[in-house]
Amino acid sequence: MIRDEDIMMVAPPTLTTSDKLYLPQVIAGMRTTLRHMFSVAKRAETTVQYPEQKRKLRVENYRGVHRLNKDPDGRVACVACFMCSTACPAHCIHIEAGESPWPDREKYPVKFDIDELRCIYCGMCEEACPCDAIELTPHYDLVGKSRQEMVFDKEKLLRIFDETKDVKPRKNPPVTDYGLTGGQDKAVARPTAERKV
Amino acid sequence: MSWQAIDRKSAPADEGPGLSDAVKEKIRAFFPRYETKRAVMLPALHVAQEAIGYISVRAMKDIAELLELPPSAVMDVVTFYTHYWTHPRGEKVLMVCRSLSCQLMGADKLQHAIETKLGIKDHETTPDGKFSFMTEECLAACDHAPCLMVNERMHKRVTPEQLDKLLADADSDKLPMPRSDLYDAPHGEKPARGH
Amino acid sequence: MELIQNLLANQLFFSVIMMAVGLGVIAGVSAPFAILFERKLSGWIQDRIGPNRVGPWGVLQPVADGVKFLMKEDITPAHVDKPVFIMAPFISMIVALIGFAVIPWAGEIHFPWMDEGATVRTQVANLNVGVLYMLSVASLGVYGVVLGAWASNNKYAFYGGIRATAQMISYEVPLGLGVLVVILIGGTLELDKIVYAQAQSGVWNIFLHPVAFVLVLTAAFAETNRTPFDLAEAEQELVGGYHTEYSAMKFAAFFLAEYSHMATNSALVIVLFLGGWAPLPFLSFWSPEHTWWNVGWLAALIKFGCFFGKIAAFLVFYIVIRWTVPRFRFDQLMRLAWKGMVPLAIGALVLQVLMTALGFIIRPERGFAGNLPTVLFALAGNAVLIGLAMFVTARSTREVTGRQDNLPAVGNRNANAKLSGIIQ
Amino acid sequence: MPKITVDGKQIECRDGVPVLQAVLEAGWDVPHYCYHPGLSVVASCRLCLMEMKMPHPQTKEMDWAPKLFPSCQTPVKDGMEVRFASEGVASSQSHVMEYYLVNHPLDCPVCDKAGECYLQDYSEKFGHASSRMVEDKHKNPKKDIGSKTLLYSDRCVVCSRCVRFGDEVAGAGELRVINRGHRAEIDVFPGVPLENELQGNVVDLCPVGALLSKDFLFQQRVWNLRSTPSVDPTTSAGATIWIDHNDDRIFRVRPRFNEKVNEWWISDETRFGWKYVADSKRLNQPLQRDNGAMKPLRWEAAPELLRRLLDEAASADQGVGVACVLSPMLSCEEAWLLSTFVRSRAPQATLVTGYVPVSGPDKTFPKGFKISAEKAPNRRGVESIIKAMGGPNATFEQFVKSAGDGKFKLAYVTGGYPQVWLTADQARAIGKVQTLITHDLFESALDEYATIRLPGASWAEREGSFMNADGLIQPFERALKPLDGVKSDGQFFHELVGRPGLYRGAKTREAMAEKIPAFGDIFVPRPEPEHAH
Repeated sequence: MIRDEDIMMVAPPTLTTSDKLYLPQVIAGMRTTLRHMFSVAKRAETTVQYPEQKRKLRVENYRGVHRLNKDPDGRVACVACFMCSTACPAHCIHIEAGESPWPDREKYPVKFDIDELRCIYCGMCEEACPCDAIELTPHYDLVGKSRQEMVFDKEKLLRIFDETKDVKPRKNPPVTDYGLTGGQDKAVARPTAERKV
Repeated sequence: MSWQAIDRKSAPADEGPGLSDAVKEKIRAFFPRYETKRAVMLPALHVAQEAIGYISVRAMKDIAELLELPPSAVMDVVTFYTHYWTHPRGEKVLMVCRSLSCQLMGADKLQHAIETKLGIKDHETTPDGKFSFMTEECLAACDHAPCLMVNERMHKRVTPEQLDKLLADADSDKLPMPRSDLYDAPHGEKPARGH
Repeated sequence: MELIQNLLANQLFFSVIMMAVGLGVIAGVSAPFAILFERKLSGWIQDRIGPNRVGPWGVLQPVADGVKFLMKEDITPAHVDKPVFIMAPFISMIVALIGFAVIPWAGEIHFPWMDEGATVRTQVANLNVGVLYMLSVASLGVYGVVLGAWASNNKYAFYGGIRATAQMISYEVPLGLGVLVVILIGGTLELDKIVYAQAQSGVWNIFLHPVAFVLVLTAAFAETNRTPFDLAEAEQELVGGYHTEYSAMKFAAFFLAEYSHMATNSALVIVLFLGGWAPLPFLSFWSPEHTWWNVGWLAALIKFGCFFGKIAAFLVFYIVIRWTVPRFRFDQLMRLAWKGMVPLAIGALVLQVLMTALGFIIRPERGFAGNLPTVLFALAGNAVLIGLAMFVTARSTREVTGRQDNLPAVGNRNANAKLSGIIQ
Repeated sequence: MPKITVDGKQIECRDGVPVLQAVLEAGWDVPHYCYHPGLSVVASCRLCLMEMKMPHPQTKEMDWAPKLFPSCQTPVKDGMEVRFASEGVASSQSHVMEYYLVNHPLDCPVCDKAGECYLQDYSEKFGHASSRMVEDKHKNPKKDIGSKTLLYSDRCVVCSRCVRFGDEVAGAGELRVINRGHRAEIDVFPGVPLENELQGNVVDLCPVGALLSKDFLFQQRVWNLRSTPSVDPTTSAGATIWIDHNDDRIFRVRPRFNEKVNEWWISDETRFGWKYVADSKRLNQPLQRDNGAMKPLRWEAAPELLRRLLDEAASADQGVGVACVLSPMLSCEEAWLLSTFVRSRAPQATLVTGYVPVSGPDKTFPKGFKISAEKAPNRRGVESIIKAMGGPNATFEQFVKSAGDGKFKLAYVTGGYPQVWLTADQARAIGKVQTLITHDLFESALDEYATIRLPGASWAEREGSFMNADGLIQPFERALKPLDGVKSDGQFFHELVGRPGLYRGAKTREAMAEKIPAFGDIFVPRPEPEHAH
């Protein structure tokens, strides 16, 4: 619901006679266009000859192929809560949950497939994940010969974590206590002090 | 399920002692006094606790059978009242009041002294089976705080220093009247009230 | 050798050669390379490099594109009107190409081996109603678009077709009026004569009627469906517009037709206003007494080169405009045609009628200096026209762009009150 | 009909209901955990508190009483004035919510209840945004309390709904609250697990994620599920249910409130009785006998073939030698379409009520919930259609006997049972029919005699209505797409009859009601109030 006070009316610009006549403005526009057309030096800077050259990325926020993070024990950090697949606007994440084989957790993904061809790399899954298990890596040159090949399964996504963890370490320290232990085992990993704030 | 939920489906390996026929008879004797059998629950539990020292799983089942209730209904009552013990207690149960007056007068120090001396915590029993310890909501003797009860006998204004003597005293739980007088007798005659 | 010479002296044969040159050069080479050129230029304009993977500097890109278009799956959707669907792109293509039939590439040429005074025309057909022919062929262009759109049986395509129709009909009016001005100057419908008149006097029609020139140029843009007039294929709202359902070579035909159309229309504007093959204005390049400019291969080549150079420059202009001016909204498009261009074109026509009536007539044999009073009078007239236009525009309260006050109210009452305050 | 004033608005309410129920029905959103219209009132959750006007002790003027009253325990009285929209109520609600969340774990991401959890919803609507609890949370253990249910006592808010349900509705009372105060938790007696025939209901009853179904555990997040109203296909009681499904798979079945039949509950038989829908052994290809071997038959060719076979069989004797077995698993509409088809080609065809499986006696629970012994949903519907159609009819036993005597030339036998329904002897007797058309879900003993074998669709893939044992006609909708290769029965019969367009239950019912007026009277339970749970 948009409230009255949130609506800002922007006045249409008042046009001068030359604006109304179009042509002077068209000519002014052409000046800009032509300036760019003849500025040879600039051009070389802005275009990167991919794949021979690769652009430097800001690793922290680049949204490339996904990875599934591992906790310090090397287990998949995902708890199969389906938040990512719910948040996903492209419906490209397919999860099947199951009972985990580990005593400190109850749910884990038996299957975790991402259709990288359907994905729009919006990063919503990363935002939605309550345990920072899914992250987008700076890895962007992604090719495959078939559609099937581009559906990344859990093993592949975990492998991507192994490959990329040096470039982009896990954003937050792993938190394994989501109240999942049910109080039977007091010795569970706690969120670090910084995170608690 | 490797993340393990407590298994409540199977009966525990040791269900503890059951009620003897004599005890059951004693419970049945209460039936005519109440409109429903369910109402016999509290006396029945007291009888059972008196007979076997605590209320075992087996005993709860027996009582449930007698009162024609699901056993869980008996467990409900047993766990609600702190004076029913679901595991064996020692010969003497030390109860320290944890209500405000006693706490202000040093019941916490008393509790700490008992716990360190006997090496047990709330609702636990010493290995030799002599003492159990529990905290109690109110012993109804605030004017004599801090209070300590040993079985059914009340000790008033107990200090941690007196504790050694108290523990050594074999008669510390001795009542000034017969124990049976404390409860309503089955057949309606008025019992003599203590204290 | 003699046979060839005889053949070259034969107008019919020469027409066939010109046809081959026209088709081959325009459709086969210049249109694909215009596409490459456009992509290159747009790259430069946007600080990119443009196609550079196929061949040196990407020059083989059109070849690769062509191969791709030929090899691609040619999908004819099930719900289309098949014969019309298949015909439409080629109608588009053919219509764009037949306009070249009357373009006088290099005027008349006399070869040394020919009889004295005999010439061949570097033109497929010299129609005495050449201008009319050009106009009618140009207006046929809409058929390809509309038929394709209709046959696609797709609402987006259909919208595209409807828009194209309305647009073409609207812009043909100022185009026709502008052309009429030129016809009145020379009193002829023959393109060849219009060019010769300009070449002889050195007074290109643009100097007489800059306003008419701009109008015809704008209308030519609209006729070719190029930005800012490409509403028929507006991606934002119409997916692909009239060619939404087209793929492979059929789509390529539409694509090539657009570029051929650009070339045809530039040729028309050049003939009408920019002196055709005449290399420079203000100078006389030809007179009936001195026909040296019509003699021999070299003259023919230079003239042809001039004409072609002008077309190339026009193409660049088209491309630069495309990356400069954003697309009109449909109501703006219509308003521009009916409320802006048509009155101005009528003004230009009235001006020319006045000039003719008052005797300010171009006499090519007098050269530029001799016609100076006419030119000055015409320019003064145009200045008056522009002044009038500015006067009227400045006084108009209606916003040409921006929000329309007759649109349904949005938001809340408060906001609308604020808005109406702004408009009044 | 008492009239009460709520938040300054007068509403009319049913007699004898608590204020809470009345305002819920009038559309108010009042938070509540322990109150459930089907259970006794304990007023223990303290969330539904309201302000009420009472006579002032001194001035005797009606004024807002200073304390709050539980609306679930206050019966409506004519002229009563209460309010929920007040600061006092709002602050009480938010503080009670804060109490509830003191020890509640924040494991919503792995909790199956998330999405339909009232702790979540109320916390969002009535609670605080953040917790002031800095101490460690008290954690009760997870308990495995029965073959079908798990108890996460750390998530429990001790509303005691499940306990009351066990006592009052199921009558078994396995669940109890043990301990007291902040240590209170739900438990079963060790060795006496939650094993009664209505146990699945405690999962629906639980307002939070404490009681969870093992069958549904971790299967889906609830917001991915779509619910389709349907009717119980396993018994003749006609319990109304929701089918929760996603991607053409059923994930669970929940009760749908029905004041006339099952109220808020369903039996476990109904709840878990849908499993056969996803059975991999289901038939999925029409077959036709060709020189002794079964060959695939195209669905498109089947109607023409059936018409021809029926015409051949009925050409000489008006179809005396034709029988059509209408299974009680068919919906009324389907049975009507099929019998109409058969009778249109063979006017003297015998209509047979299909086999009705019965197991044990009817079972009645303390508050009147019934589990019916008849394990087919539409026996009465089929019978009344056969009665309305008139002409020759027979019971299934009679049909088997006369088929064994060689009376029939052609028989159309519909099945659709989840279990084995024919003995080998019965099959042999029916097998004497020269042209046998079977329409069933699974392979059966009839297959070796069948001339044409058509795969049927399960009830979740069809639509129509069932008439329950009490004669109530209740419509159900299609939840799933039929299995690949299977055509919904109704659609096929629709094509057989030659009706145009697609089969729709409601449309067919209209046409049917013109012929058999009794079927115009369908029963749709009133919807539960929007904010009730």
